[in-house]
Amino acid sequence: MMPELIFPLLIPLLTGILLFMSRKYLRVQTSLSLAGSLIFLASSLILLFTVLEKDIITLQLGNWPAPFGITLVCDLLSAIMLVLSAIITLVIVIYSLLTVDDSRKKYGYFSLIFMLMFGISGSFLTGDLFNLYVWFEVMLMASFVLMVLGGERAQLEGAVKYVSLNLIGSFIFLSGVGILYGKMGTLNMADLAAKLSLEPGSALVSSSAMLFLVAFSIKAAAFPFYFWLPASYHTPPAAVSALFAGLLTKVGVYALIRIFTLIFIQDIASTHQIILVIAGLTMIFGVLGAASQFEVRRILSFHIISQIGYMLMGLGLFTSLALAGSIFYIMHHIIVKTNLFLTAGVIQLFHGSSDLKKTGGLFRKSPLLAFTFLIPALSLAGIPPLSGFWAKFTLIKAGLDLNSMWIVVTALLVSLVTLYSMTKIWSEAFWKPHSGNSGITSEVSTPRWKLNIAGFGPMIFLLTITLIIGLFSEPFFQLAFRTAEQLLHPEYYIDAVLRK
Amino acid sequence: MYPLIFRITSRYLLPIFLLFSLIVLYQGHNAPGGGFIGGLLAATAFIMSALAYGGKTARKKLKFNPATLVMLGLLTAVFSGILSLLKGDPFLTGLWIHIHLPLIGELHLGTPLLFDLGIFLTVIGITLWISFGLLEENE
Amino acid sequence: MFSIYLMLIFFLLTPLVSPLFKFFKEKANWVLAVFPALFFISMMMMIPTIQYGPKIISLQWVPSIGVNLDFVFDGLSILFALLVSGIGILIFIYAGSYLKNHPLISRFYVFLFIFMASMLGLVLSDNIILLFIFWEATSISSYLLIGFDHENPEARKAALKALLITGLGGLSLMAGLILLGSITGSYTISGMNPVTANSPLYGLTLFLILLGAFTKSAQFPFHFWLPGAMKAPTPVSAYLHSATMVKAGVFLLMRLNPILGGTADWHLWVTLAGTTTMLTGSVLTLGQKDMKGLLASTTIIALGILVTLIGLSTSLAAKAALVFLLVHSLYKGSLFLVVGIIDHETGTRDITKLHSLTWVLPFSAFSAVLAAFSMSGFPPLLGFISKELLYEAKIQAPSAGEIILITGFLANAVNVTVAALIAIKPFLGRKKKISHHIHEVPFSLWLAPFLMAVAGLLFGFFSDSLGRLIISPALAVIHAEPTVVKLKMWHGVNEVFLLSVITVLTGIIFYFLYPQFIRMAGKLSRLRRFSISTIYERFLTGFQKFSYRVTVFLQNGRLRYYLMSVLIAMILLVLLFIFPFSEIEWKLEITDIYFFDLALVVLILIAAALVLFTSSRLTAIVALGIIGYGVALIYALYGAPDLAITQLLIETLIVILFALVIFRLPNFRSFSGKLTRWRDAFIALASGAVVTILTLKAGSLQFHPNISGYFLEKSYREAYGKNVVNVILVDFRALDTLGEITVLTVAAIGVFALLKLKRKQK
Amino acid sequence: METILSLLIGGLFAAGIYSILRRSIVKLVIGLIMLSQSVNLLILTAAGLTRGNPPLLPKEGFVTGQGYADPLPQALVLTAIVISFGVISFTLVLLYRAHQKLGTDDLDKMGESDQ
Repeated sequence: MMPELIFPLLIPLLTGILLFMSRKYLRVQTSLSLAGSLIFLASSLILLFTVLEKDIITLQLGNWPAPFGITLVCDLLSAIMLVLSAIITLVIVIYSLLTVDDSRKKYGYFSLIFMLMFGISGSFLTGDLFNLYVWFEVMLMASFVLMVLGGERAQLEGAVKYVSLNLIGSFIFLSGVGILYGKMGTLNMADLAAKLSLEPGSALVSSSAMLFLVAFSIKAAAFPFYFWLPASYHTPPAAVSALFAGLLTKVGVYALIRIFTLIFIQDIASTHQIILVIAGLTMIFGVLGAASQFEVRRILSFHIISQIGYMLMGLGLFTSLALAGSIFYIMHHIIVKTNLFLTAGVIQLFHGSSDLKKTGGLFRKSPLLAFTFLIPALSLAGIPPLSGFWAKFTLIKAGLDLNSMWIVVTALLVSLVTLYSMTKIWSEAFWKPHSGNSGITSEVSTPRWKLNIAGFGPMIFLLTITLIIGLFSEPFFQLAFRTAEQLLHPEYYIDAVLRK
Repeated sequence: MYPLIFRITSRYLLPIFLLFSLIVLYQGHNAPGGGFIGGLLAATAFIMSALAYGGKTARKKLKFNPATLVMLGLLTAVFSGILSLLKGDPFLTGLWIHIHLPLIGELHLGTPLLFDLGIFLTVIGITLWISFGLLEENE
Repeated sequence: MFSIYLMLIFFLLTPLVSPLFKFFKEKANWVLAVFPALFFISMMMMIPTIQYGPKIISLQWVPSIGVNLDFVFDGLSILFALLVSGIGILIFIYAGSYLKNHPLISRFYVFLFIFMASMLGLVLSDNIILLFIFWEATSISSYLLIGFDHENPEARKAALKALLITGLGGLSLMAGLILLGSITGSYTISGMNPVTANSPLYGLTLFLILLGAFTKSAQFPFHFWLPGAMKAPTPVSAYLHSATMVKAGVFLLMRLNPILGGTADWHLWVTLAGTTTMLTGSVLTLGQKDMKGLLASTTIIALGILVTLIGLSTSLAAKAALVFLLVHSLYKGSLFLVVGIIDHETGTRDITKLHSLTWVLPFSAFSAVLAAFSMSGFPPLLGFISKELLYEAKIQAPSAGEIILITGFLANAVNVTVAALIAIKPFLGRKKKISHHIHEVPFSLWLAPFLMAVAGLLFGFFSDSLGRLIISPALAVIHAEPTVVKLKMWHGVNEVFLLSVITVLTGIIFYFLYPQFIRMAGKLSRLRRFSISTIYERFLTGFQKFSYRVTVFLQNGRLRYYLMSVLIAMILLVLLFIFPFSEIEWKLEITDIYFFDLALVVLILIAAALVLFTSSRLTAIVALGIIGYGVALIYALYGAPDLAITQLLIETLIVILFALVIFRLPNFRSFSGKLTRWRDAFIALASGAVVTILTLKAGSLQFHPNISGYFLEKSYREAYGKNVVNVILVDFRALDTLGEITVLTVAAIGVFALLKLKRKQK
Repeated sequence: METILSLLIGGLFAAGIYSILRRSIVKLVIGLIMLSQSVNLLILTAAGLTRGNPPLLPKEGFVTGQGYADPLPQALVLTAIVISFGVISFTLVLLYRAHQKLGTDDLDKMGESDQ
């Protein structure tokens, strides 16, 4: 029993409520959201260290015992995801000071960020399937509102697709929960796993497993369920795009990893093979989309999809090395992708647009921006010794070890195309001379200090993390391997939850 | 525009509805009802009267901001859960006081009821917030 | 040890480059050159120690996946490290002067610094993954260097080309090295046993690694990125082409020769690639007018020669390769830098326009001539020894000797021609013709080519010690059996010598025929669209178009297709697992049907149909209400009064809200044709069927009794409530409820913001 | 009765899907409403139905697990109903605003943000 397991949930919720009540006072908002995100980060770091020390920890809410009450469970995967979310929250809160206008803030922008985090941490911590649905809804609803906040044309248009497809996903998820409860009579994930592992005919639940696969693949933006993402992610303010890009799809990936390592492991030969196929197709179609685009945030949006493919590849291969690769990939990707979207936001600030046709000359204009773009971009493409390389390397090795040549070839070629489209942004926005007669169109109306602190500050912070993951990757690998080990032994999880 | 009969009914029905909804809220732990149903009932009553008077008038009559009600409700619900933390129990553990009343019998008061009150307030607030917004949009 | 730290420090030093520039201004290049110089000296000092065998240094880095900082100092790595750092010193000095006053010069040095350090790391790595890391780092830093003149679209294109080709090879190499590691059970080269051709993955591993090496070393058909790389500033071209980037592939082949080499496959593919490349290089060279272009295509020839020699797998060939490598680095570097000087002073690199430069550029002329002699293989330069060795190795080739010899002959003859074109043509001529604007360049510019050319001469004189101290240990690495290398200037008049003489004569004949070659090349220029470079460009634009088409097709902006793809995928995935029916005992009882319930179900279905097919909004609302109330009744019938009441109230609210909105929206219109409707109906029915079957399956397969007994038991005793549903909501599963009211709250915020927040649009 | 209700669930689901596949934004909301009804019924049905006997304990607080309708799916459905109320109200207003801003109710014409 760890009563403090509740803090990563309570802190965002309370901060969110307080922020909404003080929404008219911008100063209060700023300090409150900074404080909230720092405390959130602290609480999730404490969790991570506790889990590192004590292994999986649980909390029975309302003091009702395990399969009956709702369990909060924190294993390494949850703790890692939580820490990453908290880092991103902090970064986004700071970056929002630069890129989000006051009218949005007065309508509860900051409050919504924390409501979103409430849903996200809930999703990472819960050990109950229906509860997971509720957290997904909290997260989705908050993201819906953040998506439309401001009510611009493109935002509404993107949101229509985002909302509709995600709602279909929720319905499918809910049906899956209902059907699984009908078969197994329980909702607790550990209990489900324990009961299924004893059941000889348990492969018969694979049909409902597919409902979960579809539902979570929609959230994770895997093929052929990703269409909402490129339609919407580039429409809200840069800070919101960055937040979504870094975190939201990863919650879907988390859910997939969770249930396909814990619950649905009866029929790995077919279910995980399907995941692998989906992974390959996701990589390919995502990267093709990226190659076809000519706008920074759209290119980056499509890359989210193709990289979701890599994360699923590890799950599909389902070995210790492969899962460790996926986890490493997630850690690296959340940091790097957020950073790239932040860069895109600054490009937009400089040029009034992030359309590559209208940009240029940034290599000379802002060497710092060039640097903060180049490192994450190369990392994303898997160039050594940056963080993305290690992730890619591990996955490729895992694939080669299993002799899954087609997925290895796909992953390698896709990474080449990723490199290609990163150089497209580099070449067009940074190297190419700016075509406008005045050089840089808008000499940024925001004051310089604001740009440095709220814009470059978070970018350099994330960049440092990327470099640390890349250059000192050993502890991260150990973490990833330990996490993978936990995931491959669901009995640890089951024991931790159901022990009397 | 607004039929007189509608207006009169809503004027006299509103207090009755509200009282009824409170009863439903309280009874909910032992009979069908509870925070959701109670809240929805109360909100429906307000909406009826809003339909009669129009959104702005109804909002004025309400004397408080639905948004505040929502946040108040949420805070109540969270607060009811946090109480148990102080005692060292997990979040949302029910704390109960048992009062023996001579006429009514055993009375159980506990944080889950407070939680239900939070739901009640939130549901009223949200429903009104949304429908007043849409009503005003129509005016 | 010191040198390893030094190399790692290079990486750490890169951020210091710009402050150095601010501090030392125009002298910064001299200061920076100290770093490679230090490295060079430390390598020189290691020469005596490695005579007794390799020295290995290991630092832990990422032990969990076996990637550590393992470095090896042996003949091969020292030879390459000396080349890289030695030529690096000269390039550092030269570039500062060449790019004087360039606004981005400090960034140039940053990239160059990273490039040099990566190159050093590459040649010193003992761990193959570490080697790969440096390998990729050279690709990226050379991308930044080639595209340094970034406002020129050609430079950007060339940089991308180099990056994509070497990147493709890099990926293949990565897979190959991982496989090699798996086969041998180790990532450290010194810990590997030779892989025999019988190993099941040998062929694949070899293929992947060779692909990597060939792309980097510009072997046919990947040679075409190399001439493009000429868009880089000249010092970069000189560095990339003489000692470094392109030699990385050759280095890798040499390094892995003891492990992968010696097999028939190795012999076949490596020699084949090498000879084809020699031939391609020779053909590409003849007819060029651009001096840099000439040098670039002779680099292709040189690489072909080197790869062929490695493919021969004999000790003699390896020796020839090592000597030629050294010779080539020196003369190619020198010539490139001279061309840079000429370009810098005259503004052109067209050999047909240049003449008489000896009068103004005496030092350059001297260097050029000396280097050219080495290139054509005249005694007493090292080039002569090298060429003798080349022929000797080729004559003794184990198989296909004739082809190799003839191609080699042609390649050498072309080399002679180019040497003459570069070193003689621009410098001959009378003084009067020369423009007044051209002056001899400063010391810092002519020093580098001069020293390199002189080195070629000195090595010729001291060929004996060179062979003993440097070539011999290096050869020991490539070929396990120890051999003492003796380099001699004069072997007497034998067939090799005669071949050399004929080569020079042929080269001179080519030189005089060169105007004809230029004319022919002009005529043949139409053939360019069949060149591999064009194919590459077509492929690239084709890929662009393809990706665009695919994306436009998939991401078509129409929500219904997105929904459809989700649904169809769901249907198919579920269908995969819904069978076999036989294993399930289906509970399809129809005995317990109540008439009232059945009527209710039918009513709901009729209402649903009405919703779908009515054109009146009012009817739709009413029918929607009927569905909602009908469902509420079902809840009431099946023991769920709370649900029934909630559903009733919510349905009422939804109808009210719906009514508030719907009349402000346009009336129903039918957008779709008959066929579309049938298709949609099919998808709808199929998904409905899937849901029905899944529900029935869940009802038929109750593996476990549900956990609800607990709630019924504890609800009153421990939670003091008789309405179990409510107790679950506020106590057993209160967290769900907390989340739920949060969803409601956020939804309300959303509605509020959507309705009220109307920002001024820009 | 599960069999008949399963058919109803499938029917409502199909109706919902057909409705969201039309191009009109109004039909989209209608479809979502029907889908949510279908899924709510599904949860109840898949868990097994009990006619009558709501999970209300008798006065004395008797505690037998037999014969009562399963309370847990009911609680889940209640949560789901309320959540979908919130979600659908939001969607309704979103579509209304989208129609206002974009001047069309044809979903096929809302494709600018994709390309």
